[in-house]
Amino acid sequence: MLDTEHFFDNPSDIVESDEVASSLRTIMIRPGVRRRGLLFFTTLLCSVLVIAAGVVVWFWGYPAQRNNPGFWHFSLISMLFWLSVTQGMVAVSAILRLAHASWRYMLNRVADVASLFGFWVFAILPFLVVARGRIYVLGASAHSNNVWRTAGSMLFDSLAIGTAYLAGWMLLYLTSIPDFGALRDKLPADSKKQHFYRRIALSWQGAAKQWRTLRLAEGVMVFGVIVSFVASQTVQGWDFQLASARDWDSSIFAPLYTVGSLLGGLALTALVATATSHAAKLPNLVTSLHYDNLGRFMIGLGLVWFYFRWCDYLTAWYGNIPEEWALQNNRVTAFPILAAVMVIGCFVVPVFGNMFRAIRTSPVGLCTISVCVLIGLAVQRFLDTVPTFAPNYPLSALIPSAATILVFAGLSGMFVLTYLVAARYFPVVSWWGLSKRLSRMHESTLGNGSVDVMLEDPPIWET
Amino acid sequence: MGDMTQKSEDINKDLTRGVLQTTRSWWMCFLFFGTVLAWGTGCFVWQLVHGIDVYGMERPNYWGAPIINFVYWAGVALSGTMISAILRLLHAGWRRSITRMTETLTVCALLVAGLFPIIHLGRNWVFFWLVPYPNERGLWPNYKSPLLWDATAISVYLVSSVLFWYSGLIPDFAVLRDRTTGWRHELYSMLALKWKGSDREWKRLRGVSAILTVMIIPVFVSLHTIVGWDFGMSIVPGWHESIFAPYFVCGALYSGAGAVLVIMCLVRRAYHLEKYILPKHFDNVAKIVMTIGLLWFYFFAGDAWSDWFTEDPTHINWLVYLFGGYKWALITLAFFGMLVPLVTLPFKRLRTSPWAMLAVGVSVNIAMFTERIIVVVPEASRSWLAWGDYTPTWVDVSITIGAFGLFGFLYTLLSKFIPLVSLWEFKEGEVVDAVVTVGNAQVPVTVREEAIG
Amino acid sequence: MDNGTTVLGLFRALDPAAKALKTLQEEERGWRNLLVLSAMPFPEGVLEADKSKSRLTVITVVCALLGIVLGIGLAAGTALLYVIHQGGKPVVSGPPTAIIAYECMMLVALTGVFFRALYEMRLKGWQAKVHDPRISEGMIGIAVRCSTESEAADAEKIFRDLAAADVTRDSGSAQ
Amino acid sequence: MALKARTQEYLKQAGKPADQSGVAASVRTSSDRKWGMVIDLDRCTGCHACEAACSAENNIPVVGAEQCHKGHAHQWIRVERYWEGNYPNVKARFMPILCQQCGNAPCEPVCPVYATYHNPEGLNVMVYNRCVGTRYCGNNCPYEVRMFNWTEPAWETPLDQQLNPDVTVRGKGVMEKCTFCVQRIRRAEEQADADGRDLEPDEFTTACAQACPPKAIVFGDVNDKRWSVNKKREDPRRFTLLEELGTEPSVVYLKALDDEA
Repeated sequence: MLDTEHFFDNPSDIVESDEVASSLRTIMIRPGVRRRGLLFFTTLLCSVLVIAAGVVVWFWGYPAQRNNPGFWHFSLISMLFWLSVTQGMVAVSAILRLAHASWRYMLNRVADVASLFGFWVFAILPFLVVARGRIYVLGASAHSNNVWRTAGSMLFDSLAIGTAYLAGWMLLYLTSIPDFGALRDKLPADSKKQHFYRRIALSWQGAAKQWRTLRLAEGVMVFGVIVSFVASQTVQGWDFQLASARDWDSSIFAPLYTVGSLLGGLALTALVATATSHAAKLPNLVTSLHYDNLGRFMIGLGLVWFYFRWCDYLTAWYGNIPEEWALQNNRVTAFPILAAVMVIGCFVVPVFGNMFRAIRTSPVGLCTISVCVLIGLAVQRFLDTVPTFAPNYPLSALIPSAATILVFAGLSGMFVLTYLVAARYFPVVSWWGLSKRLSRMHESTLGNGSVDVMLEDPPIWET
Repeated sequence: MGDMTQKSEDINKDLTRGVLQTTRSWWMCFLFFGTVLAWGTGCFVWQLVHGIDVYGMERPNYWGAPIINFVYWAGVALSGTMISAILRLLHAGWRRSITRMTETLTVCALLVAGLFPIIHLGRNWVFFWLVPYPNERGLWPNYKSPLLWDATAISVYLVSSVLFWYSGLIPDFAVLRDRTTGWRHELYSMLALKWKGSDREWKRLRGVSAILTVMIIPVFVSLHTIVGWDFGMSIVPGWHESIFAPYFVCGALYSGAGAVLVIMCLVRRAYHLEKYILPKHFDNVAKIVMTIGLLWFYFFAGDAWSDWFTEDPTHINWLVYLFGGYKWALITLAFFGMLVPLVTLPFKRLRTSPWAMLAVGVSVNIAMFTERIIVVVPEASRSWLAWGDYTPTWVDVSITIGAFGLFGFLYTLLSKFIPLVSLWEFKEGEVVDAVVTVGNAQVPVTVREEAIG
Repeated sequence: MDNGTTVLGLFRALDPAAKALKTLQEEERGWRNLLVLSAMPFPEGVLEADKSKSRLTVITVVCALLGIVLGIGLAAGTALLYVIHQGGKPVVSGPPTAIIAYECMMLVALTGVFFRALYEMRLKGWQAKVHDPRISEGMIGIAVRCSTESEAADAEKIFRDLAAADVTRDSGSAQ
Repeated sequence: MALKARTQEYLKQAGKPADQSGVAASVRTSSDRKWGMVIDLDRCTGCHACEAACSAENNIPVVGAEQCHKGHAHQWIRVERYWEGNYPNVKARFMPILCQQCGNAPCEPVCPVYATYHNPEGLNVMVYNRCVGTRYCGNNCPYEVRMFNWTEPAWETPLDQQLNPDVTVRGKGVMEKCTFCVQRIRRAEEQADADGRDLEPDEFTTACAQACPPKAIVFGDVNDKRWSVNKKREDPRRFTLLEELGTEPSVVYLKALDDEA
């Protein structure tokens, strides 16, 4: 019935095919820093933003805003937002690996590079976490335990977030060793770059034993990434839940934040994948198949996010206990526009927008949906902290000022910079992943129709 | 490629053997479950006559064995749709041979679960007041109450799972219609709705099963969220948690997956389906059990941990009671629900042996039954101003056993009328899968199913 | 009533059946609506003879909206029919009505789609009368409705030289 | 169909202004009265007279020792006893707890058959023959004042003469609770209507208030300032039970004063 002969019969010309080779070529010939062009302009803009944010925080924020909790609260919220979204991207690519999604190879590398944002987090978060007790001093006085219980959660916080990023780095390095090996072989003999890649390629010759250990390592690391991601998001959720209001510990916050960051990660992966395919001028890097599947995944996550949010609201509404209902009411009626933006951004747009195939499969459609999702998630961060303190905080302290928006822009600049720098060292698409996919699936005719036949690859950790 | 008709010839023969020949052991099994069911109904009639106090309930905790059984059986009822709906959405090819038996598991478990809201009432004979029928007094049921959400969710899920099950059965009834004579022929030709197997019919069947797959997943998730909201909506300190809805869904999936393992092993042994249910199926279902087990533990720990860490005075009472009076329930839960699966499931040799998986399935279900006890009883017995206790009486126990009897009775009865492995899905699997020799390895090949809907 | 003859060719393997179907479709003889009978579904486009449009998704959306209206009527309507005030909750309260509307939406949509599919599945006219028990045993049947004798003979010849296991002819008039 | 007509009339008047003098008391839809109660814990000596009076007045079944051991006792008002301090100077605190007729009652929205609802006079009314016995209201009541008829109540021959004709005798499988002696409220209102006058302050009281030796329990119409209950409600010692749950109970307790305070 199925003509199943020609698998793997021409590995050499798969490797030479344009997509695969082009991703390596951009690294090898690495153009000098050209003065004009889109890439150069974005690098310039982002570095200016980052420096400006740094200057504002250190030379104006630290001395002048010492006792204005609103400023520090905002920078902490935007840092936590970027932290959760980057970890979400790494977790999304790990989940796709675990589920053997046939369309994952293009997106894996793009999503894994997000774990490099961890360097910025390690640099900035300790200062904000230490200052947390002081930021929410007003919050603490009203409720006996403030948002971030200085004793317990801070230890869990740094531990969990750290391991999540470490796992991301290891997975990224492991899966790019074959790429470094390929680059080492393709680069001219003893140029400086070639020495660099020979050192980090750790004597990789592509031997069968090496491939098998790489597979096993990748399998173990995928579990590591997912578990540490869930732990890190749970601890952030518990920060809000364990002490947000004296009697109301809505235990839904841990899964709510895990799904929220997955949703954000998915949205950002779509955005970054489109951007890289335009920047690297590889039009068929991200095909409509990828957008279709990304859209479906986003529908699922949007539904689960709304489901958790609805559980939280309904339990408070039905219980009618004043303390809990005041918190929910504060969130929905005190900030009606923000609550509407959050629900529309995180639920209505991704779920109902992605239901139409036309929107889902067009890059423009999916990117607009992703931007709405990210806005919704940022607003959700704000809505979960501000109402808890709205009664005893001057509302003016919680409205974003010009300085805090600059800090947020600085953080986004950091995120873009991570990608621009990483693109010079990691090939945009994992060279070996792509060739693996192309050799395992091909068209074949069955009866009058044509179907594509693919090898069923065994579970990821089975060598 | 070999003669297709010869292969489907003996597929038909194997899979309809269970339907056409009734062996002595089937009768023994049927009568055993019948007696257990009779004992259970007898106890229900005794409770009807004597009143609710035959159970062990008392003032602070008003809910006991009937609600625990209701939540447990509604949980088991989730397994069938999970296996056939979610795995079809994920294009897992190996689901084909076990979809039918798990969907029958869903329908039978749901019929059992539907009975318990009636058994649990104080005045069981007026249960129909929960139904919104227009009556002379102009009274309607109160749709603000979570119990009414329950009644709606159960009936919606019952209707949709029966439709989902029946739409998969029509082609098999057509095959049975062509292979039987006499009253069976009349029955099956009536059930098969004049199915011819034309490609238009196949296309419509695929269309409707695609839509049903996509729509039945929110239905079964909403069934168990509403069962969770029965407790989540009250203001009893232990129950008033916003995590109860997803926690109940995970608990249901966990005990459902365990029940799937049990049914797969028993049906494989009873109808000699060794060629159809391969160790590979046990391996994959065991992996699902492990993942959902970890997810369930995440929710269970999250719920209990958050109460303990905030040391909220009202929430701490039920935890102290759980670790004190109900220590044994917690220990059985920890041993059967966490230790046994986590020790046996990581090993491939154990995962592929059917009898080991039967043991794991049974232990998971024991654990999830105790978990329902832990969720229902300790919180209510440590309410605000009055504390109480709950010791099950013989009527509680016999109602629970009666429920298992009813489930077994229904399942053996249904397995006499429908083939427990869906014929057309298995044949479709034969068409689509193949094995190819690549280098010197035999690698399975499959056609990538086009996306659903 | 058209009194053509139905020629049914039974094949053991998939490829000759596909070839026969392709040749029949390409010959622009007077054959009206071919029919492919099989005991198992084939992937998209493998043995495709039916071109009718399916309106299942439209019906799902329509039934879903009907269900929402039914749900709102059930939850909010019955509360307004006999107003009884209960502690802390308005007579018609939002979240319960939303839950009941969601449940009824699912109920009406699912049942609507199921019965619509049964309705769309029915075969009319001569197609409903073509039946051979051997199809359930795994053979693939291709039936064609010919109005004249020469078409029937040609169809038989096509089936014969593609090594059809059996070619039957049924000249009953379609009711 | 008489019931149908009365319900239509009941519905028609939903919007009418408060003056209901012409309409029979039981059909009145909106009323300016709101029944409340004050219990002075300083006076209460824990003598359980209120429990005896309540059982006599409201046909509460005596279930016997074996059922009480199983926790199926019937007490619409129970005197809780708390101990404070340890042995040498220990002090007993008594607190009669009954249905607080909450303004925002958690037990009402959860009943699936509308067997309990909030009537315009601020009472939490229990409709016995509509109750199906799901017992969700019992679970959801934080004060645990709802009693369930686990078995068919039985009165031996001499005792059944003592049943109060104004109160229905509940069957098996029905939830019951304190109703602020609604039968006495209705009788007093009908008497006042018959005489063509309004209710005088302190004209009648509940069985427990009537039987309490030290007059610790005072019952009356909170909206009408002339009733003595309002004077007691302004007492600085006032507190309500489980206030943080937001159930707005209409029973106000007055704290007991210690001797040395």
